[in-house]
Amino acid sequence: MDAPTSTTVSVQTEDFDISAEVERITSANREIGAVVTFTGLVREITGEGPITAMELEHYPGMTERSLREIVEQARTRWPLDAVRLVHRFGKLAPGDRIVLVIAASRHREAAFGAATFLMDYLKTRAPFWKKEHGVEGPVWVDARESDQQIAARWGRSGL
Amino acid sequence: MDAPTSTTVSVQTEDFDISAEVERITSANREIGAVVTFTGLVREITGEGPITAMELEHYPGMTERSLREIVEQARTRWPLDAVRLVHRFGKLAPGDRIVLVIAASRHREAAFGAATFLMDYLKTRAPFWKKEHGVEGPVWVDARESDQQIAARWGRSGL
Amino acid sequence: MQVRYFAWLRERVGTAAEEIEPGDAATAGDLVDALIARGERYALAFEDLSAVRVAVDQEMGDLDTPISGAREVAFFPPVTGG
Amino acid sequence: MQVRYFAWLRERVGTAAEEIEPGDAATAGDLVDALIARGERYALAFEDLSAVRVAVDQEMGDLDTPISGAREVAFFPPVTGG
Repeated sequence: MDAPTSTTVSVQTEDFDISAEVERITSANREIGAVVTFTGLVREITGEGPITAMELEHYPGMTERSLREIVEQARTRWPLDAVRLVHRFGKLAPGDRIVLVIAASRHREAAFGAATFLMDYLKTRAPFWKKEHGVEGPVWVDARESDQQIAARWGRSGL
Repeated sequence: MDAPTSTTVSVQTEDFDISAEVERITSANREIGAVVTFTGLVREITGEGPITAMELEHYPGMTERSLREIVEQARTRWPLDAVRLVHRFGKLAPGDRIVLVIAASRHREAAFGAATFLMDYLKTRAPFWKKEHGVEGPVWVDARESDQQIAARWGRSGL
Repeated sequence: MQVRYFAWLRERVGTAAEEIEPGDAATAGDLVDALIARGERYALAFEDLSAVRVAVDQEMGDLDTPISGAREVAFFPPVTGG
Repeated sequence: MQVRYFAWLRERVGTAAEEIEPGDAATAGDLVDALIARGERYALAFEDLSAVRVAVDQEMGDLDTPISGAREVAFFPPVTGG
């Protein structure tokens, strides 16, 4: 599939700017009518109590590969003008941005559908692991069973 | 219902900045884990061909009231930490931002659900009208039948 | 009673708002009938009632919505914002 | 064959990556059995296989995935990104 230049996946320690990322996509394509963004943030209070930091580990190489596959899956399901995925790793603090998903299309149904799908797949397929530093010391975050159930609504895929 | 101060509806001619609006919401609340934004843009090419401008008319007073009602509806359906609606009116050019919806919550399901709902309701309930200026002169945009069908999935409401 | 028109209804009627004495019009539909009787411009504006939406005192209604006591009735096409 | 461990599997095994001779291990599950035989740390890391995920050459697989010819096999807990 011809991936337009606006499709980009980034795995980085640096923060991102939502407006700048959206602008980069929309300034290049005046046919976009709908842009949906998802931003995931480090929550200060979790099920285990307050946390002081979060560490994100990932699998270099496989991460980028799985994110690109997730984007290609979305492109086969919705007519998208642009997709952007940014996922941070390393040490983050409460309130810090973790992940950014952008889906842009002519109409909102595709943009909403794709952004939801991208997050569902990312949550269950992309090789990232979170460790929270709280009052009881560092704890690896458990995967949410509900994330698996949510992702199942999109059916089995070859990912 | 206790509407937190972060719930705000704006109807304005001025542009908006997605990052600044998101930052305003998230900097005040460290329990937010998920922020979904929707941005609607003026498309250069429509079903009728290229356009040079779009005019947005609205019903001052009723507009703000209907947007606030739409927000309250969303708050009864999802656990939201913050909602923000900005809708521009007046004369816009292709590529210009028209509308911004932000829904913030602890988890992504509520943020995605509410943002989708807010746009569906806004499209069918908020008193705005678009006039496109194209090669054949100004044309009032027809309501999309599909928008009515999409909004129907949320059931009848008292709006 | 203040009667307001938006979008192409406003353009066809030729005004954005006007003070109308509702007389014995009980519903928004009755008011439309009274307006059509006022002349050509109104008849053109209201020629296809399936394309006309109504708000009474800034709340969405329809042609059957009672207007007695209302301060403001508005007519407009299906909304196209967002 | 390069074997990689992530998150708490990495911590329990005590290394992020190591070169392992797979011997006659045909699947990822066979490789786990061979690793467990290497000692306590591996036994602890793989004590609950329902919590272990597998990638073979950076593609998601499972314990039944063949590893013959693979350059890299990775073991990790269910992912928690996003």
